[in-house]
Amino acid sequence: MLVAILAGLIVSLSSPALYKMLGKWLFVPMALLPFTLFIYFCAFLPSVLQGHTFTSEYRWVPSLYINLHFYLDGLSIFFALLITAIGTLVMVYAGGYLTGHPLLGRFYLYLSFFMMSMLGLVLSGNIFCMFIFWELTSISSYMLIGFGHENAASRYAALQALLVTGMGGLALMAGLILIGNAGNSYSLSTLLTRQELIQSDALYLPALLLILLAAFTKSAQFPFHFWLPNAMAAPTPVSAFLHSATMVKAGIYLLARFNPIMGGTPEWQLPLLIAGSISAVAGAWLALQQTDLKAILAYSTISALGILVLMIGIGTDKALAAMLAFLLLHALNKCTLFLIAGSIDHATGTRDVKLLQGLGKSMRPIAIAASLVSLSYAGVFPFFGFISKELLYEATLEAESNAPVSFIIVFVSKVASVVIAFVLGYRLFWRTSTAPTVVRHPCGRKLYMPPLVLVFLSLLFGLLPSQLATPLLNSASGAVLSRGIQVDLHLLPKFSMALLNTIFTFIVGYLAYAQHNRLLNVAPRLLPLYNTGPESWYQQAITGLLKGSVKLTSMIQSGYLRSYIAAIVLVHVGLVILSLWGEGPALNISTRLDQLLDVKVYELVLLVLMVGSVFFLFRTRSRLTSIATMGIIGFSVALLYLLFGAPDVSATQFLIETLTVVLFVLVLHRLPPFRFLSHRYRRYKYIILSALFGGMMTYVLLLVKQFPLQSELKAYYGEHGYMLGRGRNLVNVIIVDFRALDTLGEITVLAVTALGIMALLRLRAEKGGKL
Amino acid sequence: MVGILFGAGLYLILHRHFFKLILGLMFFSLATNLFIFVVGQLTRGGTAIIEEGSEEAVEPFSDPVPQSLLLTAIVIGFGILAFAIVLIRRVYQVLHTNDMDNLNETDKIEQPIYPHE
Amino acid sequence: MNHLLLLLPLLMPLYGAIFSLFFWRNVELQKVFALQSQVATLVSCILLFMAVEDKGILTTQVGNWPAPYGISLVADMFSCIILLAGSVTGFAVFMFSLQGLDFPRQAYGYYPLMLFLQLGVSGACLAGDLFNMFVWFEVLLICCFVLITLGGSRPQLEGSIKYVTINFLASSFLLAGIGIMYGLVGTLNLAEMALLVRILEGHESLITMAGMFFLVALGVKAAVFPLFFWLPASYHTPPIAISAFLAGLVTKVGVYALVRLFTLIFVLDTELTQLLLSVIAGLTMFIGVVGAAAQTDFRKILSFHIVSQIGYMIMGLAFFTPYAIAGLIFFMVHNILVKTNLFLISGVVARHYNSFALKDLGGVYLKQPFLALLFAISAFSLAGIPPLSGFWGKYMLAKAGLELKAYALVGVSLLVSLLTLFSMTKIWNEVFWKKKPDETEVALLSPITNRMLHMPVVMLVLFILFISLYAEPLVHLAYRAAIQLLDSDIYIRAVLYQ
Amino acid sequence: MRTIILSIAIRLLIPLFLFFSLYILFRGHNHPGGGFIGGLIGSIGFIFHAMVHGPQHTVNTFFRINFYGYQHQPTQSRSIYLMRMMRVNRWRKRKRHYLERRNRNRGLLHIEPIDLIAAGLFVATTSGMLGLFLQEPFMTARWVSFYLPFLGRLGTPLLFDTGVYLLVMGIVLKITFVMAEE
Repeated sequence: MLVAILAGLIVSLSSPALYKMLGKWLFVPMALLPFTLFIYFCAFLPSVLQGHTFTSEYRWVPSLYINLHFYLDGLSIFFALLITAIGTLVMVYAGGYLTGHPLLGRFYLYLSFFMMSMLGLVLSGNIFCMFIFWELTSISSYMLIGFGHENAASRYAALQALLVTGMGGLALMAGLILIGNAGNSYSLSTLLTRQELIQSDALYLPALLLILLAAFTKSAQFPFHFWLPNAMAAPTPVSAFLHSATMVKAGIYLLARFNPIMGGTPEWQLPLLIAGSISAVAGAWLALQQTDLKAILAYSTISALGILVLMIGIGTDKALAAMLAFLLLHALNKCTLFLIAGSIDHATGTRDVKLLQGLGKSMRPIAIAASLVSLSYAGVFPFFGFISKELLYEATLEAESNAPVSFIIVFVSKVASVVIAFVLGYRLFWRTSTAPTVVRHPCGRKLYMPPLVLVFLSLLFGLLPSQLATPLLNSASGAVLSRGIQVDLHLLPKFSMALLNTIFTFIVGYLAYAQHNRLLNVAPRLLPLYNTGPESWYQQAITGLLKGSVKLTSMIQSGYLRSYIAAIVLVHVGLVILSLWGEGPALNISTRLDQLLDVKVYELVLLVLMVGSVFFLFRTRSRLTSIATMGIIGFSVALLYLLFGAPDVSATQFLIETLTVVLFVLVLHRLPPFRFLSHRYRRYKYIILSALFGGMMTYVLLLVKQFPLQSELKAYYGEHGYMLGRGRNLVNVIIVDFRALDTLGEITVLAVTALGIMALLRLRAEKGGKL
Repeated sequence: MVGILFGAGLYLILHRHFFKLILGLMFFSLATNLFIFVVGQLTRGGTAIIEEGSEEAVEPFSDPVPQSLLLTAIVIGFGILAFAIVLIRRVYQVLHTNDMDNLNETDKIEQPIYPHE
Repeated sequence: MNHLLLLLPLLMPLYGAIFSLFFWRNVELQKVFALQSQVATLVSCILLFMAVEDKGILTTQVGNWPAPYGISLVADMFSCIILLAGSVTGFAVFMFSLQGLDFPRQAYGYYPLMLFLQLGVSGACLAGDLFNMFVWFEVLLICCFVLITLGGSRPQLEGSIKYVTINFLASSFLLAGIGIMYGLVGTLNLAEMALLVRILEGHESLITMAGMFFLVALGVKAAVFPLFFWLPASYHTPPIAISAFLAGLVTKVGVYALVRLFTLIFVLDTELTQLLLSVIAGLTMFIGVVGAAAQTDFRKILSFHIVSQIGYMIMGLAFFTPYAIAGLIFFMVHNILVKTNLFLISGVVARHYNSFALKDLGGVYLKQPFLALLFAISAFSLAGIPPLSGFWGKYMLAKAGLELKAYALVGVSLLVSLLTLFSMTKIWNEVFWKKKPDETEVALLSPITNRMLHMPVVMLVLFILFISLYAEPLVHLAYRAAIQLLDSDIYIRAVLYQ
Repeated sequence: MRTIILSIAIRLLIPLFLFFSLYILFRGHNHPGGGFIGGLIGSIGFIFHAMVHGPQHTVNTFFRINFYGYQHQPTQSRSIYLMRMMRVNRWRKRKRHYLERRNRNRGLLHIEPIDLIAAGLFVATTSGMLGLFLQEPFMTARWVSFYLPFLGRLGTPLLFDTGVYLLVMGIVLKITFVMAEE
């Protein structure tokens, strides 16, 4: 399985190169890729249907327990077949849709990469392997949605999708880590056996919420649904793929996958029920108000996803079977519908329902496909849509709680799909019109064959449910529930409540269709209402982030050096105080005072001289005086060193001080005169801060001095300096021998300084500075 | 004394004028050096030099370790200060200002880009 | 052999720099020397790494003086990994600068300065002595000063004043901290100090206080939250060949020193330091990424992101478990490579389009798809998109944090990662996808120049891909390094009782 | 400032400063002093010279050994070559100002302060290499076994200190020259 996926990735990465070789025939290898995979998975089918699972594990990062672990069971193969089958058709379609586009190679790269990561996602047996593929789908969908990259709307939509799903991805990561910690394994098959362990964990609820957040963002559930309609900025084949078998279904897959691990508790079911219901109704309601074909379909996808989530939330055997059946149906039909919408757009140049009419004659194959798929979509006998709808109704009516509510929700959603079916299957094509929309060019075979194939499939599934759909669904729902169940699908209706409902749905649907035009007219007036919806929250969040960040940054990064320094020093003082607070050893003041009395006269004179100079320096306005004063202070320090037994240091200090003063004088006459620039009150603030800092340093110094220093270094050097170091001047011996490496560093600093000064003074870049 | 030097240095650095900035930096380096020196034991008189004829240093002799650290630190400090002095001079030459507050061009934020349509 | 192995990473750049200085006027010759010593440094780092992997911690006593009296050079897994990453970036930046830097700057000591800088990095990573570490830090710092001002353009000078002043203060703090430590324990050798600190009773709070000096000083150098101001003010000002190297490496050396000291010496009062580090980490991450969100200049965005990623590293230190430290190490290596690479890419883009401002750029996606690919890999790696390298580090840190129940911090880190993604896509949208606003002419570069500019980027991307797709070796090494770091007895034994 | 007395005084002072600084350098191991202080003192003389005559002249006078004119051809006889060199040198003296401007950066061998820096660093580093060659740690001290009357005992640490001396002289000169040229 690894080989299959890797091969797929390699083929997808090579597509730009293949494009150069094959030109417009690029679609052949790219369609062959999913088709081959489809066959490959079909080979597994018989044994999977008998309840076997296949695993293959490859070591990747065993230290982190993240391995390439693939796991094929009923659910995975169900998704894998769906992805590859639809993938094949979409690839063919894309070849027709984007003929001659200069970036076709890159398009196929992203599309097939997207497909492979989706495939990897459903095949992963290691939850982190799954997570990695999950994120890859986000990234590749970002590239796909932003494919029309010179258009600002595309970029906006791509970014939005990436951010929303990326947020979900991070939540997923945290959630998976929590689950992994709770279940003490990252392997899906192990986790499936540890349901109790995970559910009894203290962090079960946060983990669950994080997983749900991930699934909801990916599956476009309320309130994260808004990215999905915007994502139709992508080329239509992408939308078809994204809405039918991939991306949005990833969230559903996640929920289904984790249902046996996390599910069965009210914490799990309640959020699903709520989010699913709201999305189903809101999606249906919004779908009816759109005039853009793709927008209609996008919102109806949200509605369908809502139903799927709702079904998982209900969680009974029947509901899950209905969920899978509906998922299959939705994948087949929504893909068809998108492809048809794309063909219409391609041929006429518009997607506006109000403008399009009378296309039945000019686009005959498309029209046939559209009508048939609409019948299935609306749930007409004998299409698969009929069976799926019956199942949904049955499941809601048999729900353990809130049956009427969920029934109504499914009903609303279904009514909406009937209306959409009327619009797409009838209104655009067959309603008599005086001025049929002009078709610029007929649709090629690549554009109408894939929808027809899909329609045929849904008819096939409808006609032979017990041969085709039943085993597939049974093995898949077995995986979702972690125990085998038997659901039989029948084409022929039992005359039950469900059938009545179907008829009732049609009647209401037709009535709604009759009123549809009126609704479309009203819709623009409702726009302000929608502008306060979740999407505006997102926009506000982004704008707020940008504005807030600008404000915060210009506050923190004000550009004033002194506030930077003040902040740093304050932090420093604060931290030192914090570390000494409470338990710090107290300063023994009396001994200090004793020591203070011990000061010799000349030392005192020196000190007074220094302190005096410092204050003189503050007062003086002359630059030369201040340099001279500075020199005095430096020399006094040097004298101090001398007095306390450090002749070398003293000499160095003398020379350095001289040199600094010389340097200063050399520079001085280039500097402007001396002025006081700061405000008075600010100066006081600084004085306080400086005093605080000075006091802190003094305190620290005295505190450290309080503890007798037992330096073994001193003793060692004193003892061995001459014998081993062959020198009497210990300081010098240390510098050139014991610690010569320091000196090496020191002279390096000096060398670099010289280079720097030379470069500073000699090298003049052009104004503004180039590279 | 160290405290006063530190405080004074900081006070000067916080000024807006270049010149005072440099003076402040000088103070700061002086203060740090003195700090190091004082942290090691202060010993009056006895230098860290072994007397002619003897093979070991006789107490009291001052701790040579801080002294040698100090030497290194002084020199490094000088290097950096020298560079800073020249830098200030160049800055004045190029930017024609001696006011620190005029130097916040590089921290400025340009008009942000909003990703809306 | 130890003696030689440990010194080679120091001597190679040093000799390279010396010879470059001898031939001051001959830039071509300097290039040759620089190339030789870059390669030699790389090779010697690899040799050292192999030796350390084989035999554990290696030490040498410079001057043949026994441990606490002379200066020890110590190489453990952690320092080797950082050195290796550093020398790889050094090599890449060198390759880039051959074509990516203007001639006057090359003539005024760029090559020796780069080599001195690498010397500083190697020294700081290998020093087993507190004061020696300080000295190498100063070498590093003065090189940064000079490199940042090299060329003396207006923004460079402006930024450098802040850089110089703040870092000078930080060095003073560091020096004062060293003085305090010497005053308290009477030694400078790190291993000896660790030993003495442990047996020093009743002075815990004093040691912690000394730790605060180091926290502030190294925090400034590593650019953590309330101390980072110099970085965004200056890092974007010099030419890319310079800022890429600084961005990639220099702050990480600060982090390196923080990790070294806070795993080895200041581990007494872990509660307080952990709390402090956690707060600092969270704020650093957040402020950094928010700052990046505000910027509209390619380099400034990247500069602010350095800050935010330093926060990640400090977070690893705050968690203080083997897993977290391993994550930190992985993250550091990843960040050194990726950050350098992103800066280099911005340089390539600017070389073609003559601007760093997002509003002036656009259309690179169409014109240079290969460059777009390189950027995409690096940027998504920085944002932590799996399976690229950033993910592994982020994952390890998040896992360690969740195991420690540090939910708030992990939450912040995940939010920050989302915002990082936001910034990276901002660059992608504006520079690569957007149509170029004005049809000004694009600088035509000769194919050779173009190839020379791309080569180091490709090289780094290959490294990034390697540690992404084949993360196991590095994860494993990082884990071993973390174990070594947390068990300071190993270090002490290796240094003091060879 | 260019008075004859001053310039002559400086000419005399320079060797004095140099000798004194060398003395400081070599006594450093046993008495206060050493490479750093020595280097600083040694550079003072040159700084004075530069203050009087200008840095370029100082460099030309003390640090540059110029061979202008012809290279020694293999077939050429030695005496003719030397004569030609002398002629060139006389000519050079006459046209000194012109040449100085033209040949500022030429000449076959010249030592600029920057070379002093490089040399200092080189000497200091290489003094440590001996240890490495002998399979001992870097910078292991090696001493010769005899005393020299003036210099004391020779050893690698002394060599190291000499490196420091050279480097310090180099950087002080470099900085002041560059500053003064401004």
